[in-house]
Amino acid sequence: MITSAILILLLPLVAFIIQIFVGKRLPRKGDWVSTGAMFAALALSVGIFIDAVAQYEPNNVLATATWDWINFGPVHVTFGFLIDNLTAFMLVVVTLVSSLVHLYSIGYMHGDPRYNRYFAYLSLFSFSMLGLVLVDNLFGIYIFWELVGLSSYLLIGFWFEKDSAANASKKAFITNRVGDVGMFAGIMILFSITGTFSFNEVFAAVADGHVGGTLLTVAGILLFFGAIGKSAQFPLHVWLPDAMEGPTPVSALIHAATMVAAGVYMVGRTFVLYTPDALLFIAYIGTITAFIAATIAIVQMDIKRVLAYSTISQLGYMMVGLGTGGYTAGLFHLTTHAFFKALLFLGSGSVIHAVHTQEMDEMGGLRKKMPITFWTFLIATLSISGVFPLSGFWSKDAILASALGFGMTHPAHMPIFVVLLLSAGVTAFYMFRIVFLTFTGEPRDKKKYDHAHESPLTMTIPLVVLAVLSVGTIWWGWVEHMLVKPELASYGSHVASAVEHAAEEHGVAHSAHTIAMFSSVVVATLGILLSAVVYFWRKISADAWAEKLKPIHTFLWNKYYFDELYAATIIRVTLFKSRLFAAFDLKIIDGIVNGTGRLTAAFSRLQGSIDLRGVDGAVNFVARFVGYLGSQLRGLQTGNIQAYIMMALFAVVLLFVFQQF
Amino acid sequence: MQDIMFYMFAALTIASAGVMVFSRSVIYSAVGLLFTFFGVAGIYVLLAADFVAVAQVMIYVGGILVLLLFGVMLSQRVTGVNMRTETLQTVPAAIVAVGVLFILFRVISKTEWLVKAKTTFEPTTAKLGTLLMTDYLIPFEIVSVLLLGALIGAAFIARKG
Amino acid sequence: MNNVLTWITFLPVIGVLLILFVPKNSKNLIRVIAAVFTGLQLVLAVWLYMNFDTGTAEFQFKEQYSWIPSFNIEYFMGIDGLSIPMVLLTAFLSFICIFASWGIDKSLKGYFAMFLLLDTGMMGVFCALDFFLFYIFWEVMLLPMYFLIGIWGSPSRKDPDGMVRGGPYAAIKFFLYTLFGSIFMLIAMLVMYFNVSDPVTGGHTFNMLHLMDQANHGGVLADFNIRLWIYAALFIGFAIKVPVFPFHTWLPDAHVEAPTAISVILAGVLLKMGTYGMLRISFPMLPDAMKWEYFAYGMAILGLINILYGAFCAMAQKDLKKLVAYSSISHMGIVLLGMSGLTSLGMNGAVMQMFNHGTGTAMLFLLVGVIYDRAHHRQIDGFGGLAVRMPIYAAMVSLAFFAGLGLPGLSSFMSEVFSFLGAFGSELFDLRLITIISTLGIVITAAYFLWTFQRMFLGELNPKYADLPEINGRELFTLIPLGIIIIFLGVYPAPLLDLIKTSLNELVEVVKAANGPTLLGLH
Amino acid sequence: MSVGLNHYLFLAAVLFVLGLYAVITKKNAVTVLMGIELILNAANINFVAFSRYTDTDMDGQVFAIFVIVTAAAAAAVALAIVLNLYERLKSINLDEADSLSG
Repeated sequence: MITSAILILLLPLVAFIIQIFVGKRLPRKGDWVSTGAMFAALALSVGIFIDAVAQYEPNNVLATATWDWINFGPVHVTFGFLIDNLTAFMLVVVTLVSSLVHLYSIGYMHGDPRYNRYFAYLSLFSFSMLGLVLVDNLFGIYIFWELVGLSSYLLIGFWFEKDSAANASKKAFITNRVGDVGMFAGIMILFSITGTFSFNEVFAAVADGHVGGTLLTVAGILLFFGAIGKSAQFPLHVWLPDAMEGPTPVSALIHAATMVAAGVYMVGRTFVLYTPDALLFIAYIGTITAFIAATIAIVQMDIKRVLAYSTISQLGYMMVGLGTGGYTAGLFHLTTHAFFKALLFLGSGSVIHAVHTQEMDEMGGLRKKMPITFWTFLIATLSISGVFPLSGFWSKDAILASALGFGMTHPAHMPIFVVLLLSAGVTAFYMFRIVFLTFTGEPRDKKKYDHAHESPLTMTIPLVVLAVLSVGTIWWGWVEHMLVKPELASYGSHVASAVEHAAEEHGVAHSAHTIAMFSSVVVATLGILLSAVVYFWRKISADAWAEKLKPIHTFLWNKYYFDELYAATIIRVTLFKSRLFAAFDLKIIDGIVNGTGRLTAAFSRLQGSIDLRGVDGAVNFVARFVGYLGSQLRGLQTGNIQAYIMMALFAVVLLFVFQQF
Repeated sequence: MQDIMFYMFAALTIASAGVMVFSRSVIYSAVGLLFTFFGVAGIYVLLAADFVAVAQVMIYVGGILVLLLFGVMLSQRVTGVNMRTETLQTVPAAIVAVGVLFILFRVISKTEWLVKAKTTFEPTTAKLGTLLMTDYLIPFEIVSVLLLGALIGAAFIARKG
Repeated sequence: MNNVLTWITFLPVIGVLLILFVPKNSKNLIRVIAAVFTGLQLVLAVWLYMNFDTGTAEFQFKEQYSWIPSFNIEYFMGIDGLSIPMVLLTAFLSFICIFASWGIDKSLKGYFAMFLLLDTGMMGVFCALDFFLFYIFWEVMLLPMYFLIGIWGSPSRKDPDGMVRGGPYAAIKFFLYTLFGSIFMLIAMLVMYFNVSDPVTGGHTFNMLHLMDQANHGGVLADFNIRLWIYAALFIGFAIKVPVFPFHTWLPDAHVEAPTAISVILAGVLLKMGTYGMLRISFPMLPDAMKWEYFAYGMAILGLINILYGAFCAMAQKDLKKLVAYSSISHMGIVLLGMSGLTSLGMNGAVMQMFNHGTGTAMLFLLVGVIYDRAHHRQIDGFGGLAVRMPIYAAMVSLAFFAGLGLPGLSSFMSEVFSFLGAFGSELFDLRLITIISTLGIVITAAYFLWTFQRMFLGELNPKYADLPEINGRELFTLIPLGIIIIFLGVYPAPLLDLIKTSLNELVEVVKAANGPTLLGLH
Repeated sequence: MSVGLNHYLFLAAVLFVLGLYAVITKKNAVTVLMGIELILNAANINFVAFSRYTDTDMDGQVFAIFVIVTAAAAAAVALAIVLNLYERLKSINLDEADSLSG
C-alpha cells in the first residue's frame, strides 16, 4: 500500500523531471511520458481505492508511514503518508481527472511551441496535488499547498506573451499567498502548542484538551484562510476567473476539479480542529461565496468565466456543507463536482477549440456540428443544476439538507439555507444559459460556425468518460458510509458543544432531507425553465431586462467591483507604502546619513576657515617674519660652496672661542 | 736619528704643501702635492706603517696625482683655459684657517693621550692582510664595490657631459 | 592536516603573493591562480565538512599559539557547528565568484589580489577564536572591500537629486559605516578584555572560550547594567553589518555599485558576519543580557521592521540590483527574528537562513550580473518578454526568485518557516504577534518578485532585445551548483542541519539557562 | 724633546689647515680637489699615528688604507664632475657655479 503511495507520488515527479530536461528531444515531445505516468498512477490509485471499498469501514485508515525528515534535536519533523478512505477517494478523483486531462491535452495543445513544457507543468501539478492528498502532517500539506500554487502559477501563465495571462498568474499566486500566510499562522499556533505537525498527534492533543477555546477557534479560522485562498472563497475569490487565461484543460484540472477543491479537502482533513465558531465562520463564508459567484455568473459572456464563477459558487456550497456539519455532503460534492465541472470545462474547451473564441456572443447552434460535446455538456449541466438522478443532485441535495438541518436547529442561521437554495436556482439558470447560447439557436457568427468541427478522439473520449461518471447515481451510498464525520465524541470535552450540535442535527436530518430534496428540485426546474424562456424560446429579451435593471446588471457585470475595490485599496495602499518607504529610505534615513556626512564636512570647513584665519594667520605671520629675515639674509647664500665652508668653519671657531672663554 | 728624519719629512711635507696651496699655477700645485704625498709616505714609514706608506706612494702618487694631472692637462689642452688659479676671500680664509689651526693645536696639546708607544718595527703587510680578510672583511668588500661604483659613475658622468 | 584552518585561511594570501609576481598582462594566468587557490580552499572546506564531528558542540580543528604574549593575545583558531556552514559558504562563494569575475578587465591583477585578501579576511573571521584575532580579520576585510567597490564598482555620477553617487561614494559609505560599528565592538571587546580573567594565569584574556565562561567574568562585568551596555554596543557593531534598520543604507548603495562578484560576496558572506557575531560573541559571552527582555523584543521588532520595510522598499525599486539588495535586508530580518526567540527551532532556522540566503542571494546577484553584461542596464521596466528569448536564463531567474520568495522545496523555505516557528514558539518571550505580522512579509516578497519577473520576462518580447544572447556556459557553471544546493537543501535540509544543530542547541541551552525560567509558561 | 704623538698630530693639523685654506680660497676646481686630498692625508697621518702610539694595534692602518681607497674613488668622481662642470659652464671656476645662490 505504502509502496503504491510512494509510486503514485514519484511517477509524476519523475515525469516532470524527464520532461523539463529532455522532453523536447523525446519523440512526440514526450507527452506519453507524462500521460503514461498519470495513467499508471491512476491504476495504483484505483488499486488503493478497491482496497478501501473492500474493507468498507467508516473512516478506515488503510496505511500510514512516517520517516524522520528534519531533526532539530528537541523537535523532529517527520514526513509521512496517511492513507484512509478520504485519501483513497481523493487519489482516484485526482488521478482520474488528471489522466483524462492529460489525454485531452494531447489533442488540445497539439502544435503548441512549448508542448513539452506544458506536460511537464501538468506532471508537476499532479505530483503536488497527490502529495497534498497523501501527506500526514500540516507541514507537508503546507508544502504541497504552495507547490500546487506554483504549478497553477506556471500553467495560468503558460501563454505568458499575453499580458493578461501574465497578470492573471501573478494575481493567482499572490492572492493564494495571502491565504497561505493565514494558514501558516494557524499552523504556527498549533505547532507552538502541540510541538508536532502530524495530524494524528495534533488531533490527539486537541482531544486531550491541550488546546482549546478561543485559541483553537483562531487557529481554525487561520487555517481556513488557506482554504479561502486556494478554494477561491470570498473575499479572495478574485483570482479564479482571471485564472481562465490558462489553457482550458488546465482550467478543468486545476481550477475546477482538483486544486481549488484542495481547500475543501484540507478542511475535511482537519475537520476535528474546527470549533463550532470556526465552522460557523466557514459556513457563512461559503454562503456568501456561493451567492456572489452565482449572481455574477448570470451576466458574464465569456464561457470560461461563467464556468469559473460557477466553480467558485460550487466551492462555496462545499464549504457550507462542511461548515454546517455536513462533512460527508461537502466532500461528496467535491467528488461529484470534480467530474461534472471537469466535463464542463473540457466541453467548453472543445467548443473553444472549434470556434477559436470564448465569447458566447459569437457561438450558437453548435449542437449539430459537435454532437458528442453537446450531449456530454448537457449531462454535466443537468448534473450541476441538480436534476434527478444525476450525481450533482445527490451531492447538492445533501449540502442543502445539511444547511437546512443546521438552520432548523439554529433558526438564527436559517438564511444560509435560503441563500443557498436561491443560488441553486440561479445556478440552474446560468448553466442552461450557456447551453442555450452555445449549442442552440442560430449561429451568430457564421464564419466561425462554418469552421467548427467535432474534436478529435483524444478530446472526446475524456468527455464521454466523465459524462458516464457524472451520471453515476450509485455514488451516494458508498460515500455516506465510507466518509463519516469524524467521531467528535472520541475527542475531549471542548468539542462537547459540537457534539450536541451534531446530535440535534441528526434528529432533524431526516425531515430536512426531504424538504431540501423537493425544494431543490423545484428551484432547479424553475431556473431551467426561466433560462429556456429567455434563451431558448426567446420569449423574454435578456437585453431588455438588462437595460431595465441597468444598475444591477452593471454591478454584476463588474463582478461586484471586487477587483476595483482591491486595486483602489489594498494594491494601492501597498504600492503607496512601498513608494513611501523607499522614499523614506532614500530621503530620510539615507538623508540623515548623508546629512551627517555633509554636516561633518561643513563643520570641518568651518574649522578650516578658523584654522585659516586664526591659527594659520599666526603661523603665516611667523612665516612672513622668517621670510623677511630670510630675504635679508639671503645675501649669505652665495651658492658658492667655498663660502659656505668658510662660514661653517667660522662658526666653529666662534663656538670654540665662546666655549673656551 | 728618527727625530731628524721626522723633522726632515715634516718640513718636506709642509713646505711642498705650502707650494701646493700658495702657488698660482695649477701645474706647480700639482708638483707640490706630489712632494707632499712623498713626505706623508715618509711619515708613514717613520710610524712603522710600511704597507700604508707603499700604498700611499702607489695610489696617490701613481694614481690620484696622475689622474689629477690628466685632468689638468686635458682641460687645458682642449680649452686653453688659463691654468692660473685665482684666489678668493683670502683674508677671511686666512683668519678662519688660523683659527682652526689654533683650535686644533689647543685640542691636541690639552688632551691627555693614552700613549702607549711601541718601539718595534715589524712588517705589517701580513697582519693587515689578515685583518682585511677577517675583521674588516665586510668593509673591505663594501669599499670594493664602492670603488667599482665610483669608477663606473665617474666614467658615466664624464662621458655624458 | 594539522593546521588546516590556518591553511584554509591563508591559502589566498599565498595566491596574492603569486599574483603579485605575475606580469599584469598574463591575465589568464592571474585568473587561473585565483581559481586554483580558491579551489584549494574549497577542497579544504569540503575536507573539513567530511571530517567534522557533528556529535559534539566542542570546537574542532583547534590551533592555539601564543602571538603577542605581553597582552596575552593568541593565535587561536577553531570551528564549531556555527562556523562550519559559514566556512563552507565562504569557500564556495569565493570560488564561484572568481569565475563570475572572469570578465573584469580593469587592472585584473589588483582586483584578484584584493579579492583573495578579502577571502582571507572573511575566512579568518569565521575561524578565529581569539577576540583580538577576530577583530583583526574583521578589519582586514574592510580595506579590500573598500577598494573593490570604489575602484571596480560603477564610476561616480551625479544623480538627478544632486547627490554624487557611484562606486566611490558607496565604498566610503560602506567603510565609514562599518568602521563606526567596529568602534562599538572595539569598546565592548576592551571592556571584556580587562574584566575577564584567564583561569590559568589570572591575567586579561581575549580567548573567546574564556570570555564565554561566565566563571571568569569579574570586575565591572559583575554589574548587570554594564553587561547590558556592552551587549548593546556589540549589537550595534554587528547590526550595522547585518544590516539592521536603520543602519542599512550602506547596503543598497554598496550592492548596487559594486561589481557582480563583490555584490555576491557582500550579500552572501559579509551580511552573515553580523548575525554570526551575535551568535558567536553576544549570545554566549553575555547570555544573561536577555533577562532585560526588551533586548529580545527589540531584536524581534527590528527583525519585523527589516522584513516588512525591506520588502516594501524592494517593491518600489526600479533597479533590479537594488531590488535584490533590499530583498537581502528583508531576508536578514528573518534571521534576526529567528534568533530572538531563543529556541532551538528558531536558532537553527536562523543559521540555516544565513546559509540559504547566502546561496540564494548569490544566485540572484549573479543573475543580475548576467543581464547587466548583456543589456548594460538594470532597469526592470526596460525589459519585457525575455522568457521567449532566453528561456534558460528565465528558468534560472525563476528558480532564484522562487527561492527568494520561500517556495517549498527550495532551501530558504525551510529556514524561513523554522525561523518563524521558532520565534512564534518562544518559551521566554511572547513574540507571537510580532511573528504573525512578520509573515505578511512573505506575501509582499512574493508580490515584488513575481511582479518583477512579469515585467522582465513575461509579456511581449521587447524588440530592442530580440537578439540578446542566451546565458553562456561560464555563467551557468557559476549558477548551477548554487541551484543544486538550493533545491537539495530545500528538499532535504538534514546535511546542513546536522552540522549546526549540536552547537546551536547547546548555545540555546546556555542562553536559556542564563535567562531563568520561562516567562510565559506555554509548555 | 723626542718626537712623539703630538708632533705627528701637529704636523697633521698644519696639513689640514693648509688643505682647508686651499679648499676655501681656490677658484680652480682641480686645485680645490687637491686641497681635499691634503685634508685626507692629514687625517690619514692621524690614523696611522694613533695606530702607532696607542693601544689600537693595526686598526688605524686599516682605516688609512680605506681612506686612501675612498679618496681614490672620490678623486675619480670629482674629476668627472669637474669635466662635466666644464661642459656646462665653459669654466672650471667654482665661483661661477653658483646657481644655488639665494
